[in-house]
Amino acid sequence: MGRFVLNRLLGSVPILLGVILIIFVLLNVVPGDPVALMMAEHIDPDVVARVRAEMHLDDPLYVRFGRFVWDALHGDFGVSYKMNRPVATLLMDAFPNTLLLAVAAALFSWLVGIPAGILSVVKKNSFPDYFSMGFALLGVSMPVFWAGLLMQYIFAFQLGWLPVSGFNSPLCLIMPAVVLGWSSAGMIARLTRSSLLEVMGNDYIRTARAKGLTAVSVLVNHALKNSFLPVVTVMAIQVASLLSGAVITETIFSIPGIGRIAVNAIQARDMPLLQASVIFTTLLVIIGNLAADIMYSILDPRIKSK
Amino acid sequence: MEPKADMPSGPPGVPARKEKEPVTESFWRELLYSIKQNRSASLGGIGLLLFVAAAIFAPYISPHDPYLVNLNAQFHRPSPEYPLGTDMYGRDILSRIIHGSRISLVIGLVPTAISMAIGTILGLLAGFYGGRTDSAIMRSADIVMAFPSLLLAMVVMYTLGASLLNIFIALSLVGWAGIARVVRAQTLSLKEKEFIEAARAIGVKNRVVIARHLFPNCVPSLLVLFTLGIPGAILSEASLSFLGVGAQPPTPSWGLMVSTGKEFLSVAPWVAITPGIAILLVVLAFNFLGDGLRDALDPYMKH
Amino acid sequence: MPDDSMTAQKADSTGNQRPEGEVMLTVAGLKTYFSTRQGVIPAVDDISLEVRRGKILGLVGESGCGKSITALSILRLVPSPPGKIIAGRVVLDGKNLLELTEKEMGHIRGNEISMIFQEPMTSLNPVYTVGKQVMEALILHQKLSKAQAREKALAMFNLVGIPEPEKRIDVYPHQLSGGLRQRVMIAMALSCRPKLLIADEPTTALDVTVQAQILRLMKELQEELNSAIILITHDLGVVAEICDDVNVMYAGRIVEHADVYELFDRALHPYTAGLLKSLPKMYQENERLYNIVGMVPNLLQLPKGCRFHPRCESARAICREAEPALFETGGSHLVRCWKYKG
Amino acid sequence: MAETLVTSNGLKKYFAGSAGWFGKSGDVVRAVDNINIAIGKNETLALVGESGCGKSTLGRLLINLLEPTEGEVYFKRQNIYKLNPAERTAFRKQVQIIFQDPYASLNPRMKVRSIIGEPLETHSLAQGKEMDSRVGELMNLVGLEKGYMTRYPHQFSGGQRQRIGIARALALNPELLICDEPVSALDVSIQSQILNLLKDLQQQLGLTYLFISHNLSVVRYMANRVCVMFLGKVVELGSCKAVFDQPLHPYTQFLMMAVPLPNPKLRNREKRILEGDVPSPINPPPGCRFHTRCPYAKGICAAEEPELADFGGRQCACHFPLG
Repeated sequence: MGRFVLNRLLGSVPILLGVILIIFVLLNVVPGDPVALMMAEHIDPDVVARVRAEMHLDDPLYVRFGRFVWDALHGDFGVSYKMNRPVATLLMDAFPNTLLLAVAAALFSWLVGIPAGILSVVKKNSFPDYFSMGFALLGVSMPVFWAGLLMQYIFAFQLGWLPVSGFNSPLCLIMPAVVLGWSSAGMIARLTRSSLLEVMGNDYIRTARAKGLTAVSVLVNHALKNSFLPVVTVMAIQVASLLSGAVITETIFSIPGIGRIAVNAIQARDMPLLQASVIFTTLLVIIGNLAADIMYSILDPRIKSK
Repeated sequence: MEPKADMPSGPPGVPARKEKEPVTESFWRELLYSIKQNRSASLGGIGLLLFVAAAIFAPYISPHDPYLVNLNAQFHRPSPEYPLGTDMYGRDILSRIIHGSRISLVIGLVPTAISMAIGTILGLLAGFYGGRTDSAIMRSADIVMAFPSLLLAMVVMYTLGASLLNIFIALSLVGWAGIARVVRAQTLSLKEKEFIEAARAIGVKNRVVIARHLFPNCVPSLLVLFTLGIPGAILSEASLSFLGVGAQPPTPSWGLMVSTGKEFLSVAPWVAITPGIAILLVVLAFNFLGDGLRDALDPYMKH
Repeated sequence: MPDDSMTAQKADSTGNQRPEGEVMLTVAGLKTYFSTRQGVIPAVDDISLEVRRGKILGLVGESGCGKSITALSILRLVPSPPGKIIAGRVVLDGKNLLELTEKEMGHIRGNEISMIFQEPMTSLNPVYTVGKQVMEALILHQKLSKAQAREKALAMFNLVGIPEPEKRIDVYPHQLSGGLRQRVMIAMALSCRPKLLIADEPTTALDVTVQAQILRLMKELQEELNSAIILITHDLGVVAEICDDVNVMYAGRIVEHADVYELFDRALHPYTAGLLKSLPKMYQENERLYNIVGMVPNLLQLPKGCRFHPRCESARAICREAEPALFETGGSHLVRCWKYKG
Repeated sequence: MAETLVTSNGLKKYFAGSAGWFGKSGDVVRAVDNINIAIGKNETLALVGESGCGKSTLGRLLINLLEPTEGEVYFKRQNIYKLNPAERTAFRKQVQIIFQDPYASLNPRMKVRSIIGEPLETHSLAQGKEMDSRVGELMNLVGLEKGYMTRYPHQFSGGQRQRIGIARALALNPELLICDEPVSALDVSIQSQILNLLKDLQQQLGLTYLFISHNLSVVRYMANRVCVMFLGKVVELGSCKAVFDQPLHPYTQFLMMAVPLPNPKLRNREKRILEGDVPSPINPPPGCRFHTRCPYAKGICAAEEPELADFGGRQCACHFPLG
């Protein structure tokens, strides 16, 4: 298993490099001069040229890419054009907020999604099944930003139970976490259901029944563990969708996280900040995938023994 | 290598070799039949038809001009005159939603179709040829899949500028990887089938094997992926427009309408809420249809 | 060298007379139907049979004849929906299993009646060690502690001839060969000393040398434990090798019942006789094989009259009109064919 | 054996284990290991053996569906691995294969007409009306109604599907037909129909069969000669009668003794059962590959691999042949 993990770890390196390359190329061929952007319109062309040279913007692209990777490895992602602070510092300030939001949303999605999926199998074709699956379908069909606004309208404006936005009390976390976690919960519930139903059709389930186990015991002891295999994979994809969703959720609820940094960076055309925040987020996704692979290998002995 | 002797006795619970009964001859006719049989699929299908009809006949069924600014009619509550109310410029929200369906329809269909085409071709090639072709294609897919898709689309929009056309490009660039993965996996399992070996024994050329034997057997899964991919694209466009990096005012994009309405949530909630309901209903319709199709096509997708 | 045509010495005393074992399980009028989109499939249609203590009953037939569904119906394991037992009785020691509650049925399964399946590859749960899976039934039915169950499981592994049981008990199914997996299944099935073992095509997925081992093992264990076995198979060779009584099934019905020597000597039903004639022989030059024409009928569109008549060479007018009952032809030999009426 | 159609020469096929970042796992499956056989025109040569013995791999090597690791195959004195494109096309017309699984061997999305017509179309032999009539002839030949031409495979039973597969293989008028377990997925009553059909076709069309099967009774019925394989090696080769009447190799003998006979009076016959499992073809044992299971094995069997030697018209690879 150690070898399996190591292989996966090394396999992620080219992916990360590829991601960095794509982001770098996309952002560095952008039309429009970042220096001009930084300094507003009326500025001395000599100054512009000097700053350009200082920022090495005149070097060929591959030299700049090499320098960027080298600096990034040292934790240096450059300085934000707009905020004039090191990008790394800005990201590190924002990261805990995003992490908190993502973890809360993930917990919500697991604690709701998995039981809902199991319930719908146990009570197949009855009210609990339809209810769970309706909830799940709504989750995957609802635009996150709209759900956020709707909740704000109901719980903040109409009922006044929760703060509209901000990030200064635990109460502030409830709406964003639910909004963000709902679609993941829907995904997980639907997958748990279909995976469990498929597992229940396997020969070894029949063996377990023939052994005299009760239906509940068969479900708990024989079907669940197997049915979690695909669910674990989706939990990894979910990291990506949570982070995508976080961009919107953070914007709506004014949470100072990485997603909002990215949106602001786009609006301000702050290239170093955008670049670093996207790369950082992608790194999180890759780590999530890795974690899923390891989980998978723990759950499935057929991989462990390889 | 050696196939295990596969013995005739059918699996218990599946009496008398449960084949698909020879009711109809063609796959497509059978598909239509299955959709009619399946409640959620027909529901989704009907919703879908309404949506398409709204998009096609938008100019004829809209009660007002969606772009007409009327500062005397700001923030009208829903009324017979304005069934869904008006926004801050006094524009009729219903008319804007009806016209917005055109954007959603096109944005749902075109990028999904493009990324399906790219993903299918690459997936077939990767699965069929294996080796380096496979590694190159699948590593690229891994890289694309590692991006949170919305962020990648945002970066593309940053580079190319915010416009509907660029959303096409951004969504097509992002969507193919997932399709390629599924198609490749299916190709790999189909490749094990003896009918592929039979074609090779006959001397059928590789590209014919791909076109005639592999691709048609991927079609059922592709149909489901397509149906479920469209709402994804619609949601992505809405999200990008909501964030201000998609469609630009005064385009009646549903996402953009929610975004402009959010400032007035406490005074005129309908401005933001109603376009969201439109998105929800359309996405639900596609999901219903996709789920129904998946159930109906299940026997065709098991390889 | 054995020879098929050779007249072997009259076999042991059980040879040609009616087996004397006491009846322990009776199936009477069992009907298991499946509802599908196309209609109702009578997979098992009015099956009656008796299993005797210390005997092996063969249930033989081609795919789709209902033999596996019969077995699953006895244990009430038919997947439902779409399947449903709509009539009949399954009586074990005076209890009608079809009237028990699910909970009471749990005490029967794996304890009084256990079952092994065709595919040892897929019939074991891939994510648990084989030892855990064998111990599970022991802990459940015999209320053993974990340590006791492990002891017992080791003993069972020894009994079924798994080499190095201490090592093998802690491995996962995919680490074992097909033959060893089937031995694990047998160990699991016999661990609680069931009265009846139902073996559904237990050797079909195995290589022929391994099949011979497993058949010998089943025979030995059956004699040692004096238990009864229902052996489901499509292979007439396997039937001849270890069964005592045989039921031949066709299209959801039993068409012939006899003891094994009688059946192979004097097959009466045209279907059984045809099957025997269409088997190639290994130890002699073969003449052209006999063919039963046509194919098994679709259970949704069963022919009127005898279900076999469209394929039968000696079909008469009555065969197309009315379905024959199981007629007695002396001793325990029953046959569902108009030729043997009265 | 009148005239030789196919000969293999030192044929080997090794499958490498999966590779990871840290080098290969080092597992090599020696599926086919140095095999020299010849198939005569119009004969049926059977390949028998248990799973993993390499019989299917050998069958595919002989018609170039797989590339060998080493060795050559000559078809009518032509090395089939060194054909130019035109020769390759010509070769494809002369050899065909039918498969075990009647479900997996037909494309579910093609009509019978296209399935049987595909070889004709690929080699531009017929099209349109002409193709229809040729497909109809082929369907008649294998005992199918030609009215079924417009149906899809799922509308047929297993036996009928197998007939469709046979018709497809015959479309190009091949000389050599590889039959890879053609009846092992079929019910007994259908099995005999297909076996008889194959026999009739051989007579009618002068076909040569390589008949791969694990069922010894079927082999006895179909084959003139039989080749017994064990872990990638030929252990015994000879006429059916000779091998079945008096096997020379202990493995052949045990294989035959293990077959259950459909005659209960023979159930108490002398019967010795091979212990243990079929060893894995990954890193097979040294010396004679059978020595780990062979009750007659002596020291030399573990040390030295026996050559395939001649015994009056038949061959056997054993240090201590029986009989």
